[in-house]
Amino acid sequence: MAVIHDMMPAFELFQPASLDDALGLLDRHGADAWVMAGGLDSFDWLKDRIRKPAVVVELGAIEGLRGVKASGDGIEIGAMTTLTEVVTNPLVREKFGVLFQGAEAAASPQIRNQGTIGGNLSQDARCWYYRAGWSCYRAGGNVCYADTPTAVNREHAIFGADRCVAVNPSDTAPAMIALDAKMVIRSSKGERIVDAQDYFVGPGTDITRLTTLQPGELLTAIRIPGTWAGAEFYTEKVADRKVWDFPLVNIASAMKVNGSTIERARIVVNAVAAQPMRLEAVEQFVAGKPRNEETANAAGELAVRGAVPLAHNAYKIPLMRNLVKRAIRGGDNGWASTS
Amino acid sequence: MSDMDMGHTAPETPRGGASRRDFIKGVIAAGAAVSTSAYLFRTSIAGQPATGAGERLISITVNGQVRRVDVLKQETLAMTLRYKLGLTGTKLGCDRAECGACTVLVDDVPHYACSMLTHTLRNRKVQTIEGLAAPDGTLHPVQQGVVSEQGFQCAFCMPGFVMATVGFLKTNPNPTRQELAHGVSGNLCRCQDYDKILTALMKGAELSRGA
Amino acid sequence: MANDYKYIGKNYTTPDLVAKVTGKAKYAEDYRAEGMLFVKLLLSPMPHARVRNVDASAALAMPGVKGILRASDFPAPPAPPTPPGGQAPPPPPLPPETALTDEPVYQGEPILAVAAVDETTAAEAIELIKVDYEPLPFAVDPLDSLRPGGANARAQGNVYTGAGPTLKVANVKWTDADFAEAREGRLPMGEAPDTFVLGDIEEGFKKADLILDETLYSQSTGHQPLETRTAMAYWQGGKLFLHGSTQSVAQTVPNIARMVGLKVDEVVLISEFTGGGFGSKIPGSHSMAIPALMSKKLNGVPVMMRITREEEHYIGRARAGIFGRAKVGFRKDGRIVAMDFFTIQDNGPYNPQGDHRSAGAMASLQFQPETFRWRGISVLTNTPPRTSQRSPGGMQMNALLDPIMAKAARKLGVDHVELLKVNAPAGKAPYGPIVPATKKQAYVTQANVREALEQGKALFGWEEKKATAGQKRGTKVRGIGVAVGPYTAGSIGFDGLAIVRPDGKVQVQTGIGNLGTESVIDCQRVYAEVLDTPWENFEVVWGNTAKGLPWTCVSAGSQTVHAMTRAAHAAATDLKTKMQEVAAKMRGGSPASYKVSNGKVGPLTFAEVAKKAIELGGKYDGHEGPEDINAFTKSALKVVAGQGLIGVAKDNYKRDGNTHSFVAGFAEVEVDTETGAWHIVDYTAVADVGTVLHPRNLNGQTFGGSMLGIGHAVSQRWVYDKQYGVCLARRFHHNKPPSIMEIPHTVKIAATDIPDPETPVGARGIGEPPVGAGCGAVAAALVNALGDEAFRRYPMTPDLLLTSIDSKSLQHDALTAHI
Amino acid sequence: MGIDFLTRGITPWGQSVFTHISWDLLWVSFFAGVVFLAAHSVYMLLSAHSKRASADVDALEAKLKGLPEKIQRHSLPARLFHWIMAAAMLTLLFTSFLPIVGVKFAWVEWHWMAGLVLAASILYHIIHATFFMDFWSIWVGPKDIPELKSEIMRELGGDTSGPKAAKYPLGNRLYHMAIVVTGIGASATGLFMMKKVQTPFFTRDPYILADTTWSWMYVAHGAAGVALVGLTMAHIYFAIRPEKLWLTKSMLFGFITRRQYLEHHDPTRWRVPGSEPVGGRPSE
Repeated sequence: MAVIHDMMPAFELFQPASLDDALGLLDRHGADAWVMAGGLDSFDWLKDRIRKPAVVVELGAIEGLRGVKASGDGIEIGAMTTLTEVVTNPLVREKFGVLFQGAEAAASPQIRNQGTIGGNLSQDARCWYYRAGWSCYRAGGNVCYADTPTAVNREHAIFGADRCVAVNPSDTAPAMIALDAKMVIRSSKGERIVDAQDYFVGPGTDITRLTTLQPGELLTAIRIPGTWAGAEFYTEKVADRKVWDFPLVNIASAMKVNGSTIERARIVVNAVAAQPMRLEAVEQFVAGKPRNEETANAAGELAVRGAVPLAHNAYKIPLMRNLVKRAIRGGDNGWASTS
Repeated sequence: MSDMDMGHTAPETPRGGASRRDFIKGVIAAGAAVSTSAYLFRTSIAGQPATGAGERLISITVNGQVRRVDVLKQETLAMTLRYKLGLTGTKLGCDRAECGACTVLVDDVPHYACSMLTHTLRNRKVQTIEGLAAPDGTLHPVQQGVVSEQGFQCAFCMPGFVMATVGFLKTNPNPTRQELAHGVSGNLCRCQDYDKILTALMKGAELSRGA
Repeated sequence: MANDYKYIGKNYTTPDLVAKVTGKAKYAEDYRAEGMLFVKLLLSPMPHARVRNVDASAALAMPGVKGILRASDFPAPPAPPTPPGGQAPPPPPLPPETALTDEPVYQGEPILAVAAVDETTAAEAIELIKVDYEPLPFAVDPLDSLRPGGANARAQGNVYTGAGPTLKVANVKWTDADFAEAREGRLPMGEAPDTFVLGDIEEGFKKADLILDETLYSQSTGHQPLETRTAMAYWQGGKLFLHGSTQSVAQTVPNIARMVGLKVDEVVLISEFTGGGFGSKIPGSHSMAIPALMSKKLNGVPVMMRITREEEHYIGRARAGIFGRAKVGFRKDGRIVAMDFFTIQDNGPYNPQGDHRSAGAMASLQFQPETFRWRGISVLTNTPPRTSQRSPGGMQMNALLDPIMAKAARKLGVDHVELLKVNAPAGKAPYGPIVPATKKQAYVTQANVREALEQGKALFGWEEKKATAGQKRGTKVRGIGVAVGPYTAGSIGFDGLAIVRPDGKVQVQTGIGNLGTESVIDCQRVYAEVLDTPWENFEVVWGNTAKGLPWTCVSAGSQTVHAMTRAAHAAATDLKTKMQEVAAKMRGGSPASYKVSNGKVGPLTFAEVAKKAIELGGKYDGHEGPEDINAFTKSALKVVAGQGLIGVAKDNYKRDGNTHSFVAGFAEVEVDTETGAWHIVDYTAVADVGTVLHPRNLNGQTFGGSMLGIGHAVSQRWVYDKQYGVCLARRFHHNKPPSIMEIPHTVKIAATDIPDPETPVGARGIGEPPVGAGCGAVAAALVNALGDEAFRRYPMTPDLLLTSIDSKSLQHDALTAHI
Repeated sequence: MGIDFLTRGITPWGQSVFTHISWDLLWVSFFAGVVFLAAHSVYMLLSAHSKRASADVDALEAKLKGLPEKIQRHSLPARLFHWIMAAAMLTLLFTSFLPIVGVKFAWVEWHWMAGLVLAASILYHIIHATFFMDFWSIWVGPKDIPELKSEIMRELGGDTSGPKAAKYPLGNRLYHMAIVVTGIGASATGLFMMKKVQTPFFTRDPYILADTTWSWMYVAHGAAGVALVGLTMAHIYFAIRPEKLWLTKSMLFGFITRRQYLEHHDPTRWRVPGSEPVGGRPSE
């Protein structure tokens, strides 16, 4: 059968107006159903004709899934809230700057206007071998085309490669983990709440998906507790282009500093493994240490311990090391005249 | 400008003794009758479910007019605009939400028309490049800025850039050059004439504030 | 240098702009016709294969499927014409490229096309087609093909040798000993069939105070015009009507005629707006023949073939990547006494590319080395076809050599601008190989490179920036660089055609493509200048060959401004002369006594003269024309004859030397040493392009061209998987053309504005030279910021720079293509 | 409704290849095992017992002087091999099939490590059996037809003078045969597959074999693995069946008693050192 791209196959479209309707549809159609939020990841799969779902359940009409609202000393963000709404929300800007910056760094203005926070967190791996539609491990096959003697794997994993070396590409996931967010997951069987950290899974656990979401489940909201509100945040995304690009490595951290001493910190790095990596060993190491170059350097070295580079991504080791260093020490702007 | 009229004539008799000029069906100007031909999609597909979750005939507001269109479930707004409504000013550069040539405003917010299902736009307001100038032909300030500064080269990206700018200026009417660049950074120009584009769009912002 | 032109050199609004900004401008995909069918392509999944069998029965049985087109439906290409009394040219060494093929030589090459009532049906039909392929050996990396036992991209061999009548395809394998250097990270230099030598480089190197020997790799990169090469076609009255996307309107017609098997006057091409080309659509595209022939097969019904972005990657052309190694000998003052330049060109699977040869010629022009040797080998690969991309070879020359110049400047303690100045071409500077006929090198019409460098140095603030260059503040280090992009910038001998209409307007006919450079309009300002008449009196007709367009140069290679201002000048002069003659016939006296100015010929209006010309007929209304004009123009003349007073002439102006333009580019970069991320702080370019025709467009072209080159430095990629020979970087977010966020923070563009003495208006082209200048300047600035061990391949993405910074050595691989 | 026994995938060249067997076959194997177990249990309730009548055993015991009280059936190395292999096999089965049935965990490292243990133990066993054991005692061949006949007769309740089991009963040997095929099939293909995962031993390289070769290798590995589910179930079942416990014990402690030996074996076909010949060859 010849392969052809760029024309979406026909599907039945459902636009449920309530969450219950949506969950009912997912139950009814099972594996035939495809969930579409902002659609920006979905369209790639559909237009490439790699996935041909019989049914698409589009969530845009469910009003209850949108918006940012205060919840205690934290906030709750509906999963269908657009990245632009997250970025422009005063509560997010004021209290959770790390999320604001993460969301602002994602994709392009138009995509942020349409793409949802839930979608950004739950997007699929961007490995170009996987996305080509070949039967790699992640696609249910038994090859990793990205880790071969001739593979081009600059963007791939340095940690946790279990057959598949794809990475999580999300710009907002590290911020959510740094903020200790809770992910609210609904299915027709009820609700479960998982820590942001546990929302993401590695290939060892499940090689065909990046999150813990099971068929029939929907991420409905993200609850960010007030724990880290107003903490010292650091985010940085290093990419080839300053817009419409996925991170080579990105970092998000939250830190409580007392005078010159680091009380506690949460540090998360993405695009180095199939799941965003919370650096708990580093967090423990820096807690109670003075915030200085020496602590930062040691933290950087500790962060990259155990990294296994592929043919073209050894740079991720110093990059991750330096980003962790900066998260502790703070960035360095250098030239004042830089706009 | 003598050449600009070419192809702008209204739809006329197809084939059969007609001149070539008659034969070419022109752009259906905004506001003209809806084309009934389904250029890109079959109107009935064998195997397509007979009863769907919603009507295929939907109403969307395009450039201030309510349009009834027969839209397939998998049809994107860009395809509906270009192939059903004849609004070919919205360009397809990549069809993958990467170049911005198809940028239109949906409820005043810039979106990639290639990456929205038309069915999600029921009862929403779509504005395209064709709906920007006043009915008497007076250009929108951003368009005027482009003309004044000879912005853009091949201009295939131009409608998208202009729509992105119009949308961005609604949220930030007085941007710095850097802010405007960030605002239109979802649009790609392969002539790479970005500096002159920014000059032209800044001019457009200035004219918008004066308007 | 100021000139006293009234229209030339002044800003104005081109008449196509309003249509563009209102969405009314129609590109090929914007045309509709009743009953229009849609075509989809079946692409080869393999980089090299033979189609053994195609079973399309299930597809053809689908309702709505109207037809299939195979390679066998194409007419055999006509044998090239034998010159009178001469010998028939030898057959090409490889079967020429066709729009469809049964022996695909790159992944993504179209095998067949299906027409259906809509695209959904066509796509579903394609999926039902079973193609049985026999995989054949393939090579996607030139070095792999040169290795002992390496695969050949084509059955006939792996390397092009010679040029013109001596062009051959040979089987060249280097030895293991040749490849020993590769282990040290240096480019192996085995047998190279192409070479030219100027002087004795061994003697030259003896005079050198500093010798550098560097390997660099410049990637292949797609042209990626934003408009893909979509085309729509139908037949009526035995003629083919084709809506296509092309850089050159007039010159595309014979090309289509040949592909489809028609006579030139049986083709009508409509291409009023083209969404960019950059060299990839010079004479249209092979793929234009697909809707044309499909329509013919289906009794002339309109057929639209929408080319998708991914398809554009495959069939849309790319720049030839070049592995380069240069050994350069410098005297203490920076003068280059010897240069030994070795290039391995990734030719792609089809036509021989001249990039590496141009790189050699441009190196000899740009640096005027006392002694010089260029060697090159052009290797066939099973990757998408290459063609000229803005500054073909010139850009690669800058990319490969300017980092060496930056390094030399620092090592010698010579200012980089001074180093370029001491080596700069000046006046009628020689370049390229010795021409057998004259036993001398060819030379340029005029080079004012030192002037451009001086002007740019001041504008950029080189001296002030020099103070902080190489300094680190915090984690960030800055550097400055300069480069000069040279390139050919003008051809001669084309035709101009214009009509003074009875309504008094002057209607200029042009076969220039409207691809965004606006030369299609800008060149016609010469008419206003020669007739001394306001621009508002002029209308330009372009983009539709049914309207009678003259023979025009290809809109490529920076030719147009030079070639077509000359043709315009010739036709405008013809108009002026004829108007004066007609006026004299009407009112007596000598023609010369009638001053043509402000829409009048002496006391007569243009309208009166035009009406009289129609009355007079003959040469005055175009029923007779000069003998020396091109046959294409003669046909055009037939279309417009009788419509008014006709000016038509061939450019017969003399020219001493070959026209070249130059751009001096200056860049300041800032690199974050902890992340490898970097950006361009300042960029300045000064164009030496003769007379400035339209300042705003010149600035746009200069900056746009610079950015195109800078794109090669900052982000643009082209990635192939070697095992399967298939493309990995299929999407913009993979191959990364620069966004508006990658532009320099401040930009200054200027021109020397020194008229070229060898052309009437003094104007030369600008398309190519800024590309190399932008790339070279930025690369040089990175070397300046980071030191000798900064990078060895393009683009210099954060990963490469960080690896070098972190390891303090060049760890990355410069000897593998397409990663 | 047709069942797809093989799951298809697509190569970078758009060619269809098998990626593995359908995991539905896991359930087929599992249920086949269950059905066999159930059927066998029911049958065992109804069938006659096949061991030698105790009078005959008494006679034999009297006849064969010098038979030790405990007769070694499995040497210590053989038993070690068996249990190591059993542990490896169970690890392999659980690490491969638990994720398929929905218990998700990082199984690959455990799987290939267990696979290495299994492969090493198989290799050891081959060498050990070849040079230190009665190599042919475990194989099945045409010469076993009389034993098969008489076993069937006995199972049907008849008495027959046909041969009884040598050291390994026929069923045991048939099972060994099946394990040899599936076990070696799974471990040999598995060893190749280690080139496809990150291990300390190899650099990953899926290109050592062609796409289609790999596809058959995965099918073979999957088929062997799935078959091993049923076979393992059967094995465990027999091991815990009351009338077979004497054998299970022997795999733990190494010996059987003299009476067990005489009840179940044909002393002419399994000569125990120290026992005197009974005279005559076993009936052919």
